[in-house]
Amino acid sequence: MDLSFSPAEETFRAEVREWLAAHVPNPALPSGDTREGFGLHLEWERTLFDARYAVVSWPERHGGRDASLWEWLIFEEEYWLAGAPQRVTQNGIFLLAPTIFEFGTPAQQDHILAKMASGEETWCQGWSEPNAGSDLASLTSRAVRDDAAGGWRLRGQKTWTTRGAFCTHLFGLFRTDAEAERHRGLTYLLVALDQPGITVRPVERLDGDEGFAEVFFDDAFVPDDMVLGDVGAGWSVAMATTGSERGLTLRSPGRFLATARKLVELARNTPSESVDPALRDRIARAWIDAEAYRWQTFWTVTQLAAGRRAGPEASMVKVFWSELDVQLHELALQLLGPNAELVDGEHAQWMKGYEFSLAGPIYAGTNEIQRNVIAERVLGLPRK
Amino acid sequence: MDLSFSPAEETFRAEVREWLAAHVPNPALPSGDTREGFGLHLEWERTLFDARYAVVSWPERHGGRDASLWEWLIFEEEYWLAGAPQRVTQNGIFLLAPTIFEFGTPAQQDHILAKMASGEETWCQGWSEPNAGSDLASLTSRAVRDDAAGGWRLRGQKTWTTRGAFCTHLFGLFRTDAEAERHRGLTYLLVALDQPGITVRPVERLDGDEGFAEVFFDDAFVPDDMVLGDVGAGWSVAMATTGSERGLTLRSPGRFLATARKLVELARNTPSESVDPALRDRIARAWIDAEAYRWQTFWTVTQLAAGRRAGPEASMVKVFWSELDVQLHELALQLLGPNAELVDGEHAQWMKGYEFSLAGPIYAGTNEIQRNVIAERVLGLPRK
Amino acid sequence: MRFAFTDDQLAFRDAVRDALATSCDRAALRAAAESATGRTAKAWTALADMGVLDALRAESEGGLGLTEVDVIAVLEETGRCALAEPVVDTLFVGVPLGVVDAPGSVSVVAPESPLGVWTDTAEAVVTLAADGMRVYPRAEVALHARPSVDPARRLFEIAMEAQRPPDRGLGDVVLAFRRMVLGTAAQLCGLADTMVTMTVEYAVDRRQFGVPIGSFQAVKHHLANARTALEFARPLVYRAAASMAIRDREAGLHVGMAKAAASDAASVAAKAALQCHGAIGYTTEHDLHLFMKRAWALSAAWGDARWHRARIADTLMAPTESRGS
Amino acid sequence: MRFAFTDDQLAFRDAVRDALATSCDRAALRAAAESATGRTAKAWTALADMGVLDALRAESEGGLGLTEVDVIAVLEETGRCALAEPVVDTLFVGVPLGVVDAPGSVSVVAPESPLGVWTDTAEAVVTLAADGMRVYPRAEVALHARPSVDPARRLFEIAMEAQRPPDRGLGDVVLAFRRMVLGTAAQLCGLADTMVTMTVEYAVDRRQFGVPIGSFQAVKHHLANARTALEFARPLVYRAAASMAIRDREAGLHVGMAKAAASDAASVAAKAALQCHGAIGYTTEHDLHLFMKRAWALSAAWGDARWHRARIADTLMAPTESRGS
Repeated sequence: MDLSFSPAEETFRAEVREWLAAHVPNPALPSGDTREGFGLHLEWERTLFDARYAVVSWPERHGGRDASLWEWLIFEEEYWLAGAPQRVTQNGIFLLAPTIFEFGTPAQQDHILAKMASGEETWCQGWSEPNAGSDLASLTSRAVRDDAAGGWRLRGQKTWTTRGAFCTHLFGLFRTDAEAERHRGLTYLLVALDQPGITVRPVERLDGDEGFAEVFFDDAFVPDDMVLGDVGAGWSVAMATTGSERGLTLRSPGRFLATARKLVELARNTPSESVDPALRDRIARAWIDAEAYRWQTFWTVTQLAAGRRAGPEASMVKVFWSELDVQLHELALQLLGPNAELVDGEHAQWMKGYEFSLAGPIYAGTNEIQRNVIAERVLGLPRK
Repeated sequence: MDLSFSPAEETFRAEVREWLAAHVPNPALPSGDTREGFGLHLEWERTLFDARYAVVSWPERHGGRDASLWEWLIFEEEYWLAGAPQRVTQNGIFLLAPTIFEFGTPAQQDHILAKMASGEETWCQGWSEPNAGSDLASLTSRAVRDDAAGGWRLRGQKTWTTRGAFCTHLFGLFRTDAEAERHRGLTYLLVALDQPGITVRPVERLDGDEGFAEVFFDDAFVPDDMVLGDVGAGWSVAMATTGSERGLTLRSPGRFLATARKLVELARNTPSESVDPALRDRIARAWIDAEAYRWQTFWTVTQLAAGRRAGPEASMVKVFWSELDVQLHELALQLLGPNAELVDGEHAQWMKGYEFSLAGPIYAGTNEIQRNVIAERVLGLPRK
Repeated sequence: MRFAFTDDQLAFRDAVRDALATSCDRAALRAAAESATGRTAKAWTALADMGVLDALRAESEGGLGLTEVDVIAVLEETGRCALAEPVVDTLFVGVPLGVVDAPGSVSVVAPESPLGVWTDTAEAVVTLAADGMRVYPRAEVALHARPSVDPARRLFEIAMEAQRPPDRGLGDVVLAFRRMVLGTAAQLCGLADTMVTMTVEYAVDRRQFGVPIGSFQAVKHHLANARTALEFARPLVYRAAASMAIRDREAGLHVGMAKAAASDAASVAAKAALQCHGAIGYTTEHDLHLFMKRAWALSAAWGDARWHRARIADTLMAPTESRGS
Repeated sequence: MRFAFTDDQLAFRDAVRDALATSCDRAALRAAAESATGRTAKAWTALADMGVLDALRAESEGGLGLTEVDVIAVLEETGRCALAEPVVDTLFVGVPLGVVDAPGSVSVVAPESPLGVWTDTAEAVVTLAADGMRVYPRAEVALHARPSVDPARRLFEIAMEAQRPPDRGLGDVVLAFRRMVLGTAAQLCGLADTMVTMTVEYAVDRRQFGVPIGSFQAVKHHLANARTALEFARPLVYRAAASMAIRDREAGLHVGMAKAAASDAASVAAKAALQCHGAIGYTTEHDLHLFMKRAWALSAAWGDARWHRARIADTLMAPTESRGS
């Protein structure tokens, strides 16, 4: 057991820290889930890309630095500790890209990845439909063959597409075999949103940002070279993505370590007479949990580095970080007491963060579904 | 709204308090769930009965004093506050008697109730079977018709019969129609345990007391006049009992008010430096919950006094008191810290009480089942 | 002992419920959030016309001469529909203390917080401090608007000219504080009830995996827990109201217990409601957020659950005779 | 960074697991509870023969010269089978500090508590106090037996003749205390693992309403929560062991985090296990209680979760630089 990072890794950490200190926007950017803020965040993404910090773990030819998982974790720790902006490109980078690396043709990789990393093209996720949420396999959006045009015509609707109102592309599952049911007959398609036959309607989140969108398809076109993986194999192709969505890539420990530190700072700067002693216990517990997530991740990454594949344990990770995130923000609001409801001023980040955190137990498979997965696939309890 | 008790009720409270102060055994009796302790508790029950405090809410002719539900609640508050002994007769008095009052013949009422109240006959509950726990309707113990003898012959096994090793009688459900399934073909029988064809095997509880028993039936006999309600109507007859088991009669607020007060006393007598501040919050919360149970009961009793019938809300009551009881004892153990594990000395009551409390969320319908009932019958969510 | 409302009290509650059903429906709430005042004027007028705001004013002074317990169910109704009005401030403090006449409103400012609610449209500001109560005509205080997560709640930081002696004694401060806590607790019960009810409706209608999501045990248990928390919070609120009405010597303790339990019940209900609704509940297009955000604000206002429990713990563990029942 | 056990460490763990599987099975545990000493002599001999007790003794002195991290998985195994032996006291304190030679045992007494465990069969008693460590030959202390809820744990109040100067300094007190906390945390992880595993087996076999009870979502979620708590407690325990091995300056903080998380995980597992077993788990005829009662005792021993969190909170909120990671 060696819990120290190598000199090279420590050097990398120092470089990242120094670069972030020099470049992180101050004052912080407005929310990236508004049209204006999204634009400013794309500029930041471009800055990251030019410094080759946008996708450190990717191959150099796609804009990365072939960084190890360890270096990626170090980057994430430093990134969030520095208070750097949210990543508006994350759903492409963390959810789509792993699938493209695994299933994409060389041509697809060349055309898509670098533009994704630079923010030139931005990707939103097209999984859920009005009647297919937790029950994703019941989706009904169809892709009809158009041999003449050499591709597929889309009909139907996707919903809860994060930042769908601002993105240039959508990745998602569509039913290419109308006869097939549930998990069969689905295909993973990559869809340009800037074309006729597509209508995007922004949907306002709890916090008032237009962070969601509904996307309507009316004969929108997807050429054959934008099919990811085999036609009809969409479900198994997509599972790779949902796996990484649940696992550490989407929400690395660095985020929560940074939030936990901010929470402790808030408590230390709150007049001690108004820090209820009962809160100290809860804050210590949340801080311990953030550390636990960090070390559980180090344990997992050591396994992955040794060649093992991530398993259903990812469901435990998703339940843990999503409920920890809610807890961290709830405690901050309790420290703020009657002022917690204010959405301006220095502490407004906490209510905004709380509203954001409340989505965690819902998306990427509700925590109720995740607990079923833990019980059935980790513990071996019977499905029925 | 009038939250004061009447002068007559206050007088009754004063009488009860005075009588208990003069008669409650000191030092406390050993556990009534051991053979020796059971005998000592029967003496106490006799003392209660002679003073007509054994069953205050019953008619005078059966040994009660026709006390109102209010007076019964007052009696319970004073009883537990005085640290009086557990009621080893409670399963008869609180679970069987209500059913006998509702379904019993005058003859059955005359023969059974007074002896039950005096402790001359002690009753244990015969619901569960090895393969019929939460799923009570799947019970298989059979009663076969014996016309010659004018009654029924029992075959099968009951389990988890509280104090079954010490009681003289058992009440329970038996399958009188072998063809019928689930809730049908069951009959509510009253069984004398001191007869051939019955074997009782004590089972040791967590705390080491022989508080449970398995009862084996091998052609034991039940005469027709010991059938409660109609043959084949056992399920609906029994539901009246399980209703009261879940509701307030089995665990009145007085118990938890007394435990909450003891918990607060323990905290006040613990050197403040070893009362973790975080514990004060939890203790206050548990104390508030005990008060909440008291006032929720007063609300319900006012409704009952106005002639309304208890409904599925009883399931909320059972979940609430059973989890409050665990909480109260857990907090006491946390106050005791490393000494909590001691089962002798002045604080041993807390570990004993904790072990006892852990049965609460399990018996009388597990709290998982109760929550289903709340969701389906109180809130109207679909069963399937 | 009779722990139930009288027919009159129930009739009063039902009348107000009916009036608010039309004057403070969800469209009115959304309009209030968009409006300049954040208030639901029609509902306020309705309450004034029904005499609700004068309920605690002495009959000799043209009021109804009622007590806290007579209106506690009415205040629960104002929570059920998330009424966006300073009804607790005005009904419980402003009018009975003769600070304003209905339909005028007041804004009562807690000792712990510099914030008042709907202060800009109030006739007077009432501040509660350790040395007494002060009453300022609206025109004499400077207001600095602060946005709340609840778009209907209009918050203001209040600045007034140099300290002047209090207008009323500590007795009125204690009375006003306890009434604000009690009224807020009642509104939290109403909010919790609405959130549970609308979530049950959704869970019955919404189907996934071929069945209503309300048939899943996890959804059932979320909602059963919320309903149970409410079941045991409500009696504490009604009891505290009765204690206030008879000036029970432990009314302060009872009010604190009520607020602690009601704040927790509303928080449990909000969490269960959002989790069971899923993404749809996470949008402002769905009505849940109107009630959830109010619940967030009110469970923190006038002392959150932990704040009240800390004081209750002090009382319980004080080296005097324990308050066992 | 390599956060995993070496092949040697895993081989050592597996060897001990195999040895305990036979020498400390459930029959042996029940026998220990009935016996005069409360100990599982065969298992103790096996551990001594394998050199486990000498693991931390310097090689120069005939030990294995290992560190905390080399044996942490071994100690987890002693929890998994609820080994009824003073293995943490002896392996972590008695032998490495040269107080006893295996198979002799010691009983280490915490500052907070007057109680030692299996003290009557120990060769020596080690007390930890604010002014230093004292070592008493068993014969020089008077023992007063106190029964534990865990029938195998033999507790004793210890009285010794008038205070005498400490035998060792505070450095050894701190080292011994942290090792006792760490070893106890490891055992709690093993206990939690066993309780989850045996409950899963029961939930697969036990049928009600025509299906295995493990197919009910409520049962699934109880067990998923317990398994998840363990998943995130274990790395903190291993990490704390590694910090102790390299004498990390924050090892004390890491050990406290480990014990807090492990105590909670074991408590969650015990609750879930009993609730999912139902009445059968409530009897001493079923094996669950052997592990559950040990979990109760050990989560309270050497500082319960809240005790450690209070000290961690002091560290975090001290007006020095925060320990953010």
